Amino acid sequence: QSRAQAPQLGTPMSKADVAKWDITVFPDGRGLPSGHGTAKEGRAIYVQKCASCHGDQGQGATAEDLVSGPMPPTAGHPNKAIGSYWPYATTIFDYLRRAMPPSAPGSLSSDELYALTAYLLAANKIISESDEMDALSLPKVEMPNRNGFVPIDAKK
Amino acid sequence: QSRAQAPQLGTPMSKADVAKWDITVFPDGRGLPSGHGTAKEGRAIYVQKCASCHGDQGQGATAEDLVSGPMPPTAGHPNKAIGSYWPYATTIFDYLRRAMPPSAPGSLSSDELYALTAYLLAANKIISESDEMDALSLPKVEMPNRNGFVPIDAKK
Amino acid sequence: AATAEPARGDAAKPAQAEDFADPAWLHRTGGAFTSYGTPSKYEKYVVRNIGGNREPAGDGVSWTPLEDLEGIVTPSGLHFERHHNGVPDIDPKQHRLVIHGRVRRELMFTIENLLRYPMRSQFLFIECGGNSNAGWHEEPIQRSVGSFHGLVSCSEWTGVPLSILLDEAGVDEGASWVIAEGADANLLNVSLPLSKLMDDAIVGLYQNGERLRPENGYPVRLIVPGWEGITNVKWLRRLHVTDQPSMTRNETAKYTELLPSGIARMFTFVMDAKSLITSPSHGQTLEGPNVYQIRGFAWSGRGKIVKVEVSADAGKSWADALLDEPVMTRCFTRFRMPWHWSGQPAILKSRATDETGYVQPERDVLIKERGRNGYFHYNAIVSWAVDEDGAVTHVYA
Amino acid sequence: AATAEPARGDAAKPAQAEDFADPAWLHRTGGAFTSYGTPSKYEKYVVRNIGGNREPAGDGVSWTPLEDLEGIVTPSGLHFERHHNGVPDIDPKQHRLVIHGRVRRELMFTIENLLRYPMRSQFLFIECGGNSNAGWHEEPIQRSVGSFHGLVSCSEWTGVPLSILLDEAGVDEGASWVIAEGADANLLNVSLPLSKLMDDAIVGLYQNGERLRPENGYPVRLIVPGWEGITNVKWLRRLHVTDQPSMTRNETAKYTELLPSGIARMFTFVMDAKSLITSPSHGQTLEGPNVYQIRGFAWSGRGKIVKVEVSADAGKSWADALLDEPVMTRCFTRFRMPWHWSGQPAILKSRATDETGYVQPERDVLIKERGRNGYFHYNAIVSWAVDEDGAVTHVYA
Ligand code: HEC
Ligand code: HEC
Ligand SMILES: [Ca+2]
Ligand SMILES: [Ca+2]
Ligand SMILES: [Ca+2]
Ligand SMILES: [Ca+2]
Ligand SMILES: [Ca+2]
Ligand SMILES: [Ca+2]
Ligand SMILES: [Co+2]
Ligand SMILES: [Co+2]
Repeated sequence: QSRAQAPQLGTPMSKADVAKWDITVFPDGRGLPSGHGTAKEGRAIYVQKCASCHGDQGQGATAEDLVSGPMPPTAGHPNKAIGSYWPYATTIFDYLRRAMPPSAPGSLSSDELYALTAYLLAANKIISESDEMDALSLPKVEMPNRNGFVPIDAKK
Repeated sequence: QSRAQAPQLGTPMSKADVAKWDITVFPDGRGLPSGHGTAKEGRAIYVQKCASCHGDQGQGATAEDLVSGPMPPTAGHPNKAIGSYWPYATTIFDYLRRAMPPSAPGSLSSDELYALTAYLLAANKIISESDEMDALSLPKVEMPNRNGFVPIDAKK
Repeated sequence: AATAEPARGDAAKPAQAEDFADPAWLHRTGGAFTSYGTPSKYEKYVVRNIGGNREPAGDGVSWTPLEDLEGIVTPSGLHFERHHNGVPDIDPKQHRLVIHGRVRRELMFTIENLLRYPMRSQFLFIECGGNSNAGWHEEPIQRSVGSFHGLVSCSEWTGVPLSILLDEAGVDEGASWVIAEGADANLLNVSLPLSKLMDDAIVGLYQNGERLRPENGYPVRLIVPGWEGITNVKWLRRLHVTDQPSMTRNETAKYTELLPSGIARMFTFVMDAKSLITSPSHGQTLEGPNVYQIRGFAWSGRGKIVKVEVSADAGKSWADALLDEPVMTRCFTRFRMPWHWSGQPAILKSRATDETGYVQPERDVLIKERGRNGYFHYNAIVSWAVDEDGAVTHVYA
Repeated sequence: AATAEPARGDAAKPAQAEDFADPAWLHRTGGAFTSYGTPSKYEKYVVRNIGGNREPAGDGVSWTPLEDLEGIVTPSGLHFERHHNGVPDIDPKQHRLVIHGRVRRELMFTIENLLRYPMRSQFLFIECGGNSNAGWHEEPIQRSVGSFHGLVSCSEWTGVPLSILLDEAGVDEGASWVIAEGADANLLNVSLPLSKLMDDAIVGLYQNGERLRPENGYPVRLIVPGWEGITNVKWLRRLHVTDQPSMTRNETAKYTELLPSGIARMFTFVMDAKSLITSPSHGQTLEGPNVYQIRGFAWSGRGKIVKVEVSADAGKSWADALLDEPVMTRCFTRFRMPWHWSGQPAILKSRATDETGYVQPERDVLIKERGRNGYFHYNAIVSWAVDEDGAVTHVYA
């Protein structure tokens, strides 16, 4: 079945059209929006919108823990949370923008998202309380488990 | 998959057990129960229990016709009813016992079934009004279209 | 990505404002988990079409909406129905299957016991012997393909090979027929040659993975691969092993085909090869000249489909369609064919050939052979006319 | 009928009075025709088992009741569910599929348009990457096979080969990955190698003959044959053609398998060969010494199943099971094996081999290789112990 057998019904999109759809964020920061936030700002939002499910310290409650305990991935019962397991900081921003909080996904502004991301990174002791996260700084954050993965069925 | 691989869970039945299940009627009359009836007796039952759907003369109403018109099977619009199409008289008895009337199948006694069968045969001018139908006489009825069939995917 | 540039379809329009709506479902928790799922509410018009002579209720048919379906499996909820007196509400604990007559041991089986027997699964179509009978009409009926030909469906059936149960009963030398009886309010009965039943019949317990649906014979149905629907006795309760047919109403007065000679074909069991184009089909409209995929399916009661040809010029020329895998015996086979519609009137046909070499006949050939009073076993080539506006109708051509 | 006489099963009891009841359903018109059928009320316990971490509602799973099913098709109403934030109630008229990024033409498709494209149908399993994860537990979980391994189901999927749409968009030379996104309240996203998507992915529109069910991606789902469930993105809305993965949460934090070395396997897409005995299985009871048919199914994300072996002595000896036709690539394959149970304790296992030569591993081998913190991709041989009373439980053996 080749393209010549297809009816070619796709509607062409302009760059402006595409921009309304394209929310991909890459590890190198491509796709991150403007805006900024710090852990301090993030804490206030976290307490209000997140703590009820993830615990007041991110230790987990009905939903899972967001702050890694002392155990590295080699421990007997390793803690696969942000600090110990996640390879890229941009993933936090991307995931929160799509999915959190579950009752109102997509409701957080870019500033709020940067702030919450900063809060989770700081809670995991990866950045400091005052580090400001934005489209430039976030991709530069070196995650502890950055090199903890080996690809199996596809090469990067 | 042979029988040796089967768990053999069938419950053996005695002849008396089987008799409670076996209601097959063959064209030669095997399987017909005792009892008897005439067209005259049948007409009364017919009017009461059948005419509403099949017409007061068996000409058909909401349900199909039970009395063949003048047309033989070779006619332009042949009438495939009892007189012109059905090869065996025993089939009438068997079918009525199973299926008619639709609101109470199985409710007719053997006498009623013989009487209704006689009525339908007489209405189709195959037997006379006074011929009594029973396990011996019914299979002897020669149906007009007895030899009107050719077997295709199986031999008799 | 350096291939030649085909012209883009006319229907490719610039993006509209509504294409960028931010749908509500992205922003709130969706629907709950369900114990047993159902189709989308937006598909509620995809239903069996209940029809036929339903006086009284309980005697009639419902058609599978073939035009709305794809692939070869018919969802069980849309499998066609033919009942003679409604769907019995059978308690499986009370149901029994009895095998008696010319056997060494007359046996009774509970459903619980049958479920412990060796089973096998097979994808098979079931087609009513009366399917497509509007094809005999003088004028081409103007109905959707499902409401015209939808008394055929295809499922994966699983159950006990009947030969295992017959072997347990120990069939006598002289036996040659088996009378099968259902537990409906009709005690529907048909006579079947023992050889076929020993060969490949299944005592069906599962349909498309789960236990049979009530309207398809729950708790147990006789499956007779490739043979007309009436022989696939639903609600199976009794198998009488014997030496002759009992000449039941449904093998004499019905399901026989009167020929022009005045003689009627009897014991017409095998459903001959047939095919249908489901898209484009009656009632649909082509939206302008473009490439279309002609889609449909074929089946044969005699074995595998080996070829489906498609014509867009009323049968003057034919080309082989692509057959989707798997191609299985006595099962639907999907065919597909790219077709460039120029915008001119066209007549589409499909023609199936099975592994016995049997070729689906043109309508005039079938009518010449059978006359027009056979009623059952209509399997002629179907023709759809496409007019210059793209409207599709049923024609004789 | 002159074969040797095998001993009759112990369970064959003389007929009882209740065997001759004259059931009411023979004597009154049965139930009505229905537009869309449902299972018998006597089968109402055959349901998806809703479970997993459902705090909040919308994030969890429901398991297919594998022990209640037969054949290879999973009824769509019982196909397993894994949702991250519920089932979106999508109006197909409002839904769009966008292909953009490293392509010559960035394109948007309506569902109506997609339905006009060439399609193909294929029977394929979909298995959640987290299926069977209780297998990693120290102690064997005591649950039905469905509530343990039921995050796998098998359907006939029909849709547009994705390569056709990618060709229309015109993929750039430098492109190597595609990020797929769903229209749920999670905008779920995963990165997939372009080569696989060009090879055999389907933009799925139909499941088991009818349009997709809402919980399985209505109106459109990405079908990635043989790859873990999460890659078969439901409610597909966007395909971003690019040169690298975007390292989404579901390909980093989840659906990766941490090894004892501290390194985690990433981009583990292919579901390795696996098999399950569904009967006898945990929670069932054999009713006395007799012949039983050991039944189950096998599948592999790498191709066809070529062999399923069964052991009744905890793996000391193995015999080849019979495979039901058809045996299809990346699809369930039913296996069957007659087994005479003597009444002594026994341990049953099944072991699948696929066409690449890959053999399903024993649990200790898998754990040696992967450790016990991988969580995903558990495919070890499953062992059921039958005790002298016929009771079946899950064991590690
Ligand atoms: C109503 C409960 C609830 C609330 C409120 C909530 N979450 Fe979550 N969160 C969840 C659940 C459940 C998951 C797992 C979802 C899944 O697996 O699909 C999750 C997952 C996450 C994850 C991914 C964890 C991992 O290891 O993969 C992050 C990060 C997260 N939430 C952050 C937040 C933030 C930040 C907020 C507030 C803006 C928030 N959550 C509010 C329930 C909640
Ligand atoms: C409520 C309507 C109704 C009543 C009352 C009724 N019938 Fe019928 N009858 C039907 C229908 C409908 C059929 C066709 C059933 C089918 O095809 O499965 C039928 C079929 C028949 C047939 C077979 C006709 C053929 O050509 O195949 C006979 C004979 C018959 N009925 C006789 C009777 C007799 C005798 C009675 C009374 C005892 C009776 N019917 C009462 C509706 C009725
Ligand atoms: Ca965690
Ligand atoms: Ca008639
Ligand atoms: Ca319809
Ligand atoms: Ca016939
Ligand atoms: Ca169950
Ligand atoms: Ca993975
Ligand atoms: Co939005
Ligand atoms: Co009775």
